[in-house]
Amino acid sequence: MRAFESLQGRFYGDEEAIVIDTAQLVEIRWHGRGGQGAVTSAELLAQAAIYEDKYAQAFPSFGPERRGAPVQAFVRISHNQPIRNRAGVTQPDVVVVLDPGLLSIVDVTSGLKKNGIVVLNTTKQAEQIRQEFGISSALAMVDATTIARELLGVPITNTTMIGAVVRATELIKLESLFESVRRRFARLAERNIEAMKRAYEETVVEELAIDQIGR
Amino acid sequence: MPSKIGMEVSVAIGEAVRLANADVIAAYPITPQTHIVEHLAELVADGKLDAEFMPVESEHSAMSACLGSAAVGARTFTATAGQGLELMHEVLYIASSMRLPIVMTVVNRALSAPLSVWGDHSDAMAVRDTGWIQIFAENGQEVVDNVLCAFRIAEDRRVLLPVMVHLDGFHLSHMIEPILLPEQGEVDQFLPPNQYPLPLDPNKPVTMGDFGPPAIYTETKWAQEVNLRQAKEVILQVWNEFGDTFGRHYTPVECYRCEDCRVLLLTMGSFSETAMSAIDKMRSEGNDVGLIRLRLWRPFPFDEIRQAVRNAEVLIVLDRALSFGGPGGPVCSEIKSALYQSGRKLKIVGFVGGLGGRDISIAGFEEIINRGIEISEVGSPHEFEIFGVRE
Amino acid sequence: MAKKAIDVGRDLPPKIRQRHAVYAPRPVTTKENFAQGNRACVGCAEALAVRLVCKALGDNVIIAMATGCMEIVSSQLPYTSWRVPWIHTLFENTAAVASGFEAGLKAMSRKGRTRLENVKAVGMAGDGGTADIGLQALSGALERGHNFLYICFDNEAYMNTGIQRSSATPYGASTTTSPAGKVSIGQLTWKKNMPAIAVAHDIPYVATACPSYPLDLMDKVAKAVATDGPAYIHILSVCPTGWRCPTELSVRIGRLAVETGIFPLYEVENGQYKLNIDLPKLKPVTEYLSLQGRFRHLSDGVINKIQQRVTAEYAKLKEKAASSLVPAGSQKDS
Amino acid sequence: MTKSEDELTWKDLEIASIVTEPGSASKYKTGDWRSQRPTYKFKKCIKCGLCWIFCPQACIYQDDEGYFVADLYHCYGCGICAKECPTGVITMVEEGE
Repeated sequence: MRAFESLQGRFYGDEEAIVIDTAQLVEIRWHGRGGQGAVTSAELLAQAAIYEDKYAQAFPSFGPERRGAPVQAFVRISHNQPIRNRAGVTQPDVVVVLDPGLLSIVDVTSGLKKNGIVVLNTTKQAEQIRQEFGISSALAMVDATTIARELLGVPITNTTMIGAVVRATELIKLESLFESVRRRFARLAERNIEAMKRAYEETVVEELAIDQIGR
Repeated sequence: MPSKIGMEVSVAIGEAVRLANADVIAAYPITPQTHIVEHLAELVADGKLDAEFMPVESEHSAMSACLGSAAVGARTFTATAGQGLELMHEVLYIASSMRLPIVMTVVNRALSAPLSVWGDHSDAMAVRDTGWIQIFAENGQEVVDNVLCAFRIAEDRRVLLPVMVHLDGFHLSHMIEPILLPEQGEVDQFLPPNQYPLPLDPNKPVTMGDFGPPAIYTETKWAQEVNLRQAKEVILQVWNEFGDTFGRHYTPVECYRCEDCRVLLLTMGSFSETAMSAIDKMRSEGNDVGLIRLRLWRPFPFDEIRQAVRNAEVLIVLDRALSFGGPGGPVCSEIKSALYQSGRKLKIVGFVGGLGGRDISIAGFEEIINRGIEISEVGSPHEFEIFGVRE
Repeated sequence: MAKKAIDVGRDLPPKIRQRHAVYAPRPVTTKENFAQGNRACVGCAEALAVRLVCKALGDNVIIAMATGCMEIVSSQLPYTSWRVPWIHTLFENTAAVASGFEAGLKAMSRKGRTRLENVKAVGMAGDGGTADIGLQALSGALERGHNFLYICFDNEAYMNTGIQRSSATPYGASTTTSPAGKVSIGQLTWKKNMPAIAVAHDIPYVATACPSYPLDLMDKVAKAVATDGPAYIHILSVCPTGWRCPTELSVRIGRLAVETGIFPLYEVENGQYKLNIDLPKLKPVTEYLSLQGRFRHLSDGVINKIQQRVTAEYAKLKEKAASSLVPAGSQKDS
Repeated sequence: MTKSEDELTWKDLEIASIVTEPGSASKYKTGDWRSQRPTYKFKKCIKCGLCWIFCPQACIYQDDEGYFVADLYHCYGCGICAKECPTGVITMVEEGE
């Protein structure tokens, strides 16, 4: 079961229920720390969407960026219309958290649409996340740090987490990312692609029961 | 056939300069312009662009080095933003008065203090009268296309003036979006090599930058003014030719859903796109509103503006700069002055907003339009309204 | 104007060139690339310096000149004094403009877009345009290593605007912004050592010169033109108007500046100092100061202070020249 | 350019008022500024050319006999040549005398 059905741009809570209408625009916010590559993730995802002839934007949280400090990056993807909005993303459909440590210091669900989804790099179970951080939206979870350590040798999860986002949303085909990844990472591209693929496979999507969704 | 690829607009500008085969790039880094010059430095370092990259010690020297480079006939590019543009200020006049065809992208940024690295049009407005041709771009593709057009316009023998292509800091410069880069062969066809007619050349010595006593200064300035006004013809020609070649057409003023509209909003730069979405929404709700996007800022397109508003009753102008103690935003004030002579009984309402990187959302534009309509009906004690300020 | 065309001095064999005494002139080109009809003040030694510099530069140059006396007097519309390509843009950016020529020509030459070869980019400015407002641009261009020559024509104040002090104005000189008064001796600071600042950029060639020693001056310019990389020449240019001295003494006062040790003539090639005119005994500074109205008010005490400083500075310079001689001498000859 | 600065119209100007005639300033008569002029006793002249090399106006030329003489169209009478002449050939006299 996919969180988003890419071709028609529909979000399914289960087989029947349409939760988000993505025909127009999907907005994604990435949370990371300066130096963890959140902006690169956003860029790669947008490039992949553009590669599929979709319309997309990616941009950093504007301003000076300092290593270690919490940062954000944004992506807008539109399936069939040019994106005519340059204002910041304040009500995302999807939130991605690269660094588990951010959950306790940043309100990652701020502005998240009621039927949105949070994609987390975590080793915890959904129930635990909900209890500990009060996140009530749909969740997609993957232990990206372990995957990155094993496949890339470093706990940098930005590319790995793209696999999770694609798994959770199916906004694009995973293969569409590969060209941009190869262009950017050259020698290290294949390992990054492996990490994305593994994250795609291992991501667990926890839907909300239909009665939990405020319509 | 080239296809659109997702790239950062700053990187795309670097690629456009590579396609234009610039000879000299002299620049000083400043946020949010840095990615442009970093990418150019990289292109030069990788041998992908055969140019001299001059990492000068200030914007003043960047523009000064550009003067020297352009005066020997080299194709010359630079980029700056905000304070950098202000530091260049006096040099900008020299570039235009001495008819040196330099191309510069200005990544629009607010002016200090307080220090702000974020975007607005304060820097651009402060250099309004420097005699440069000035184009405001709305999206990444427009920047790329207009950098290419800028070289062609600047170096045209009938023009020989420097050109600024303005793009909003961060909102445009740092955006990754779909860009179509033209192919080298097409660009070479469109943009012939620079042939400056009277370069500094030991085989034919000329004296540039003379001393002009009162008996002759007025003549030099009028010659410059006539030249800049006449440049508009060439700008239109170049845009037409660009459209014919590459399929993307540009005009000094663009109307978006403004046919016979009673109420028009006028914007400049990348926020116009957000404004378009607001117009779409308001139209779908039955409102009689449209949008005018001003692309060519200098030479000012008087006729096109008059034509665009000919049927409107209310014109709302959004400025992203403040003329302290003055009549409001500089754009609004110019529009008022352009329309005063036309005798049209048009109510013009000025807003200043989006300062120092403050977003204006789709809802924000709706609010501006609605408030503008209200002011046009009931009036306002103020010369202009500031949008979004916390009271 | 002269009927006989004479060979350029720099083509002479080195043995003949070794003598720099003024009273042994040798063939010098009669071509005047800085034409007659310049509007400089009567007796201006800066105009003389520009004239001599142009003789040594030859034709294959492009000059950028800062705002200042020489710019104003040479380029009043619709005329020009220049017979070489010349550009003036602003006051403080001359070095940057000159570096722009160099970069432009380099790129165009590499790309086959120009037939020009070995054109020397030259920047010229006064002491204000060099030591004060233009110092940043100069430092940047020197540091970037452009193949260009920068010449400072130092008349020790802002003469173009009416004799205001600059950082190159000497201690004790009265100017309109450092006037001598009941409680002031005039300029209260010592002259900024611009050649030392140039040397600190580790550039291949730095020299001082004075038009009172025309052959020495022209030799240095020729050497600087032949230098691959940044070269800096600092030329003391007597200003009868600002220094308040008779016009006919311009050349003599320049010579006295050298003979008193106030303005020694030296070169620094790749860091090695060489005194070009090393006088066994310096003349007292009073011989120089007493001819100029700008120093007229100075007390014996102040003059003494100046004398001590000049003697000490000259000794330091001699030391540098002496220590340069030992290791570098053999290298240079080979 | 043949017109003077008072006669030039804006259309007469070259682009950016570039001056294309090298050394055209030599038309400007600095001789009008002169209050004293050089006179010569050539008997003492050794034709060393020092007066020529030290002239800030470059207005000295060699006559048919090889003597160095100031061209009074440009000579503005600074007196440097007289001061620097090693053999005392040149004497400055007030104009009008």
